[in-house]
Amino acid sequence: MPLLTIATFLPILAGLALMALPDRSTKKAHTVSIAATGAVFLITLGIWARGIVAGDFAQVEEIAWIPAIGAAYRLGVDGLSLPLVLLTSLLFLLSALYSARIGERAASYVVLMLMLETASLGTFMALDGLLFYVFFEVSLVGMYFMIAGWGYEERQRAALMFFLYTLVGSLPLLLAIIGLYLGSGTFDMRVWVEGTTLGGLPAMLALIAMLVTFAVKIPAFPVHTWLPAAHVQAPTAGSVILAGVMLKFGTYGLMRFAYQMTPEAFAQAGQVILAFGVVSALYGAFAALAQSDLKKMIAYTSVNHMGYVVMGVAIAALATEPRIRTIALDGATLQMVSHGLVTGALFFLVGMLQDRAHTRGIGDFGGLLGRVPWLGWAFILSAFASLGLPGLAHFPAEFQIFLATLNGMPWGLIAILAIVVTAALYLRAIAGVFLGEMNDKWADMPDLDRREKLVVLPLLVLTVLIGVAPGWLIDMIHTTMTGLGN
Amino acid sequence: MIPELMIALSVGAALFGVGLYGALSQTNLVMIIMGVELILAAALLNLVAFWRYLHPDVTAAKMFVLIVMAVMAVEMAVGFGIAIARFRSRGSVEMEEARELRG
Amino acid sequence: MSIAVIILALAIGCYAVAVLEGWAVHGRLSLTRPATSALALLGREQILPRTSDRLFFEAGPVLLLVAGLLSVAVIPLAPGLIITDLAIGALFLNAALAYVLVALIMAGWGPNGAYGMIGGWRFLGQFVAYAMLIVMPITAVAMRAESLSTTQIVLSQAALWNVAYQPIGFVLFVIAAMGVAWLPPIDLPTGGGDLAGGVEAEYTGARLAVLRLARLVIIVALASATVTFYLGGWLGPWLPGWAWTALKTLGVAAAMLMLGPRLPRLREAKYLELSWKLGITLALANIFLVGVIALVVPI
Amino acid sequence: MEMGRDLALLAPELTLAAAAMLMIVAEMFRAARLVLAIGLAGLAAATLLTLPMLSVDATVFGGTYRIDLISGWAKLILLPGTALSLLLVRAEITGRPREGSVQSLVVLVTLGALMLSGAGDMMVVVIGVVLTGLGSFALVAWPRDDAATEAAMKYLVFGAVTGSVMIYGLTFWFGGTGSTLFSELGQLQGQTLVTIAGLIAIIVGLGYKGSLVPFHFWAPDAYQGAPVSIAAYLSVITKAAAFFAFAQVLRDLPRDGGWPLALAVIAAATMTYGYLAALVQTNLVRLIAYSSVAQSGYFLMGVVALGASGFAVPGILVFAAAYVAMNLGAFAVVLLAGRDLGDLEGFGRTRPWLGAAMVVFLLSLTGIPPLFGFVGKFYLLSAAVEAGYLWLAIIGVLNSVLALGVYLRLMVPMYRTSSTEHPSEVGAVLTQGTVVVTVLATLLIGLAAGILPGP
Amino acid sequence: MSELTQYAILLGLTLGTVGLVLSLYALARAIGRARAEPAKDVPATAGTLARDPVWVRYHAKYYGYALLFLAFDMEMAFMYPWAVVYREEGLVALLDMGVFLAILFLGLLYGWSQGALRRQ
Repeated sequence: MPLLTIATFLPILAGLALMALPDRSTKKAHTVSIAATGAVFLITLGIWARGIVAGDFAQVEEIAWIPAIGAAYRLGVDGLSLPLVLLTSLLFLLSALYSARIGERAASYVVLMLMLETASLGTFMALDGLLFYVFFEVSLVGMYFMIAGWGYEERQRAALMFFLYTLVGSLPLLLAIIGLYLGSGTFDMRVWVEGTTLGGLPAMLALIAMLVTFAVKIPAFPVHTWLPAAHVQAPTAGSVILAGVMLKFGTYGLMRFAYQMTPEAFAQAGQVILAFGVVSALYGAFAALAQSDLKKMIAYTSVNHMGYVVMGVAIAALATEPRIRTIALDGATLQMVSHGLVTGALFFLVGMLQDRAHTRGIGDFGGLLGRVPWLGWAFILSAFASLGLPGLAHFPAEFQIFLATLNGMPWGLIAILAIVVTAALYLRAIAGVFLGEMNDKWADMPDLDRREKLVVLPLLVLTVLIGVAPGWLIDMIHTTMTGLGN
Repeated sequence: MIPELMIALSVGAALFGVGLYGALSQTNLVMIIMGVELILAAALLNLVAFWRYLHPDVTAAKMFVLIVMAVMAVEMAVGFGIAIARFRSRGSVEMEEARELRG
Repeated sequence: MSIAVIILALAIGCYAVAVLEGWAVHGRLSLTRPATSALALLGREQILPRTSDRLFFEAGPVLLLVAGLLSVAVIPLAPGLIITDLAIGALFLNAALAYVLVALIMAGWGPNGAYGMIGGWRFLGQFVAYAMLIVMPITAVAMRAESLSTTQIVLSQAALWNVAYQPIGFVLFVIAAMGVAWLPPIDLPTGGGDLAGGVEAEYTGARLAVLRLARLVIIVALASATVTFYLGGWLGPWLPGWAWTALKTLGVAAAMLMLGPRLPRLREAKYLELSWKLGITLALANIFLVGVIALVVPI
Repeated sequence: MEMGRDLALLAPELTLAAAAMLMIVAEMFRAARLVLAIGLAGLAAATLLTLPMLSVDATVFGGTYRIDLISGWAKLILLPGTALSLLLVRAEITGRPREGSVQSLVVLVTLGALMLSGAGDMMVVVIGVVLTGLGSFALVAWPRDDAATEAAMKYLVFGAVTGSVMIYGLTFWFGGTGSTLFSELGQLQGQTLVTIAGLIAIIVGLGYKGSLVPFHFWAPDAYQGAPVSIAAYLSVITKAAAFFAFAQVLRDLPRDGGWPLALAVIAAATMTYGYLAALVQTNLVRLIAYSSVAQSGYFLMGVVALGASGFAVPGILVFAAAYVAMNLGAFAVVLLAGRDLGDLEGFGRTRPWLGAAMVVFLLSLTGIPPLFGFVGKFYLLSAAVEAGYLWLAIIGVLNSVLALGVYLRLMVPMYRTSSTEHPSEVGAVLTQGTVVVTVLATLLIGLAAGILPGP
Repeated sequence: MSELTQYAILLGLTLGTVGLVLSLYALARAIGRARAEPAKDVPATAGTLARDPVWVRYHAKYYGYALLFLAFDMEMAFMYPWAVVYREEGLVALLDMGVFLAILFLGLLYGWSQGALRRQ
């Protein structure tokens, strides 16, 4: 059974079916949404169960699309994409659950969400350059309408900024794809990832184009400025998807495209990329420290965490020892998954807080822990995970990255400073919101209800699980990264 | 180069220049069309000269001449048709007065 | 040599036509009248109207005369007796006649007089009416002759004159020819009754003489063209070729001149309507018929 | 027999010509519905007749007219495009005087467009330019009011001047090669001045048709003054035909004349200027007019790459198909919404389906995958890159951002809440039908791009 | 006689005509000149001089015909070459031109039906 195809297109088909329904009530829309995302989640579990193979893509599905130019519909997974696929389907399921309270134009909202899920899964599973680009851009459009339609106060501006930034960012990728295509005569990414398609100047030009695209998407300093605006204005589920899934497009692209397709050029530019990674990590941390808006603060920590991923990939390109390269890549990939889980949880929690209080300012709260213990403890656990506490999801990932950095490019270790800063800012946030004196305004704030617990708990469980016993995930990642590192 | 050809081409170029200047500098639709006709006359002269002095056995040239003549006539017919429509609507065919459409 | 002969013949022809016209108009056959009135015109005072367009005023009559002469230049009087036997004679005739319009408009515009102006513009309308009926019948004639040379056209009628071969074309051509020469009943530009002479109104003295001479030349040219295209040119028994041409031409001219005054004058609008709605339909039918006949009967 | 073969190859054109004649006959009896029916039937028949001929590569009438990939696909693109335009015309001007004449003229102009796209000879190009031009002038002037006659007048003056300049320049190519056939243009090798003279002529003449900067001034005026449906028609059919003609003419020309560079500069200027000008428009029709000027710049990227990239010709064809679908669709929506930018206020909320369709058209015009417009732009960008014009491709890509700015000016107000009424108008069914067809084409052909010609 | 000579003759004829006219004028002048009188040169408009030039707009009521004529006259240019080779080409020529003329005639009928052949 073509599980990959089914997983990819089930959401959009469900969306179309919903549009075709004569009765598009809110309730029905959310039922469709939850059913579809749930089914997709189960299917991705099935894909996981089928397993992957070392050194190649598994479960490849291929159909002719534009034979004249060698473009085809090709899907497949490996140790890099499968964890991200699982993360995506999980986060979309949880978002669907969380969004079930949205009443405003629910049908359109659901359709957009489902379209986004298709685009996201397609982006991770595409093995055809053109197809990848198609999914990549569709996700952009979907997110634009999501922010513009259901966001907060300044949503129009934020949406436009997001769209312009990422479109400008993504167009160079198109040129790079054209270059790769003209160099190889096919759009098959399996050919491209062998890394021999382009060489010399064309490879460097293609790399620069790809780096521009993915740096915007990741986002890395200094092209991150769209991110805080988009996150703050996006609806909660949109933030979760944006941070949890769509930022991974950038890091996934960095590894899949930049690192794999133009390896030599990447190695040449490795120091620069590493520097960008380090700066991003530090900058994100310091910028987050300066925020008083919870959502913005979390958005900036994303810059910080993604900076680690960039560092990991850069170290892998610079290191000479295969062992170290593998460690770096393992760490970078794991970091993506961890970030998706942890930041997803944080955004959900902030969203829930905002639903109750209609404000996001740290200073507006205080002493909430006693009033809403579920929400508080969940937030504290996620925050600790986010700052890299051992035993929680980010620790194994960041540990591997720093280990590789120490062995490869020791100067990069200054990024560890960022962990300290992150710790400080989270402690400050926790203290400001949940500890200290209670603000009477929130005296009757309700704690998490059953649906909200259902949304948050899986993420917390996974966070702990990965922190304590990451083996099951690292093994999967490692299967592929061993090949990449050599 | 054949001197006669050069003379013919020079006259053609002069006609073209006059026609183009007329078409670009006049503001009356009818005068502009006259400029256009001069340009086409230059084209005719060129064609005939090339045919006569360089390619005397190419019959396509004669056909081309006929077609250019037809173009002249038909263009003029449609041009005046539009001029009449304009005149009926506005009472003038001055390009300078055509300033309604702008964005 | 042939030039001189033909110019002479033309001069005689013009005089004869003048006599005929006098007869047709005044009902009296006088052989000296044209000569005397020409002399009188030359002797009369010449008035130059107040005009800023002297060039048009002066050029009108001359151009008219040139147009007439150039059209005569391609008409054969007898085998070999022709000024220029152009390969595209029939087309050239057509082109030369087009200048009649230009000349009359110039003559009407030049003097800055209302009657002349209206006469000129009216002739433009008349031109629009007759022009196609000159061109289309000639095409049919050329189809039979497989040539545009007037000599060839005459030779092609050896077996049967075109007047019998394509009678529709003949009738159309004659009517159109009367339009070209603004003969009654289609004499709009000078329209006796209502325009005080029309384009002729401001011309006096020698200029009027030239204008009238030019018109005579045009009448002769059209009559001889009719003869060439439809009445077998110089072909005919017993008499020498030139005599046949001359006789036939005079005959046609006489017929045209006599016919006109007996018909009610045609308004330009009516003429236009008739020639486009009826005339062109017939002319196209004529071309088609000639086409079919030429394929079926190889004469 | 030679003649029989030629006529058989010309079957689509002849069918269309016959249909046009019949339409005129029907118009004489003022039977507007019959005119439309004949037109649609003729277009359908001609399209069907084209299908078996797509793989033919031949010339007829002594090489003057080409039956090849370009002209074959041109028919497949232009004929259905014309059919949709006829529906729009019908929807907009039902019952007004001389409706049938407009319909017949539309078909005749398309005939001219087909001649342009199959031209193998200077004379055919001249006839094509004149046939499309004159018909278009009359179409623009049809309403006979001040705006329309002004538009027609400007359109005519530009057309007449550029057309005659083109003819004058082409005579030099005849002088240089001794033939009016484009297939002989290879003989121009070395005759730089002659080559340049003809090239300028072609760029002026066809550039006007394709509304390239700096020959674009007529386009916004003409589109604004004409009925919306006519503007829609002109903006797609004659423009696409101009670029097909470019392809036919320039593909035999030696590439060493420096013309690719000149055209590349024009292309860059055209797309940038078009979008910049569109950014400040308030009249919807003018805005789309300027945006379609910009789209011409993309077309030209394919022309620049002619002879240097296998993507050039397919690129022009595919983009033309996409452009016809999306621009016609956008104009159809304008026909329903209104001519002013303010008329779009809240349109997407009161008419959700049409709003969604408009969004699809605009995103496709921007070049967002997987829509049809993206496929076309992808081909064209590939062509430019392969031909060594990376800088042009980069400018093209950067202009997509400007494009987005332009099209967001339409999209954003559509989803604002407003009190603007959007009454359904007369003939709305036909217009909506057109929207449905074009939106399906824009969505689906992008996905099923395998049926399109490749390099 | 070469073509060039033929046209030279025609040019000569033209010049000769002009010469003839000029000599006629000279003759008239020789016969006698009239004394100039004031206001004799007024154009024949009921004896008064129009205040403005009479070159005003003249309503060409036949312009519908004129536009049709422009097209028709030009199409005839295509017919002359055809007419000359008509008998050589035979039936094909008849068909060719039959279609051509049919379309031309259709144009006339169309113009007619749309009121172009009406006094405007």
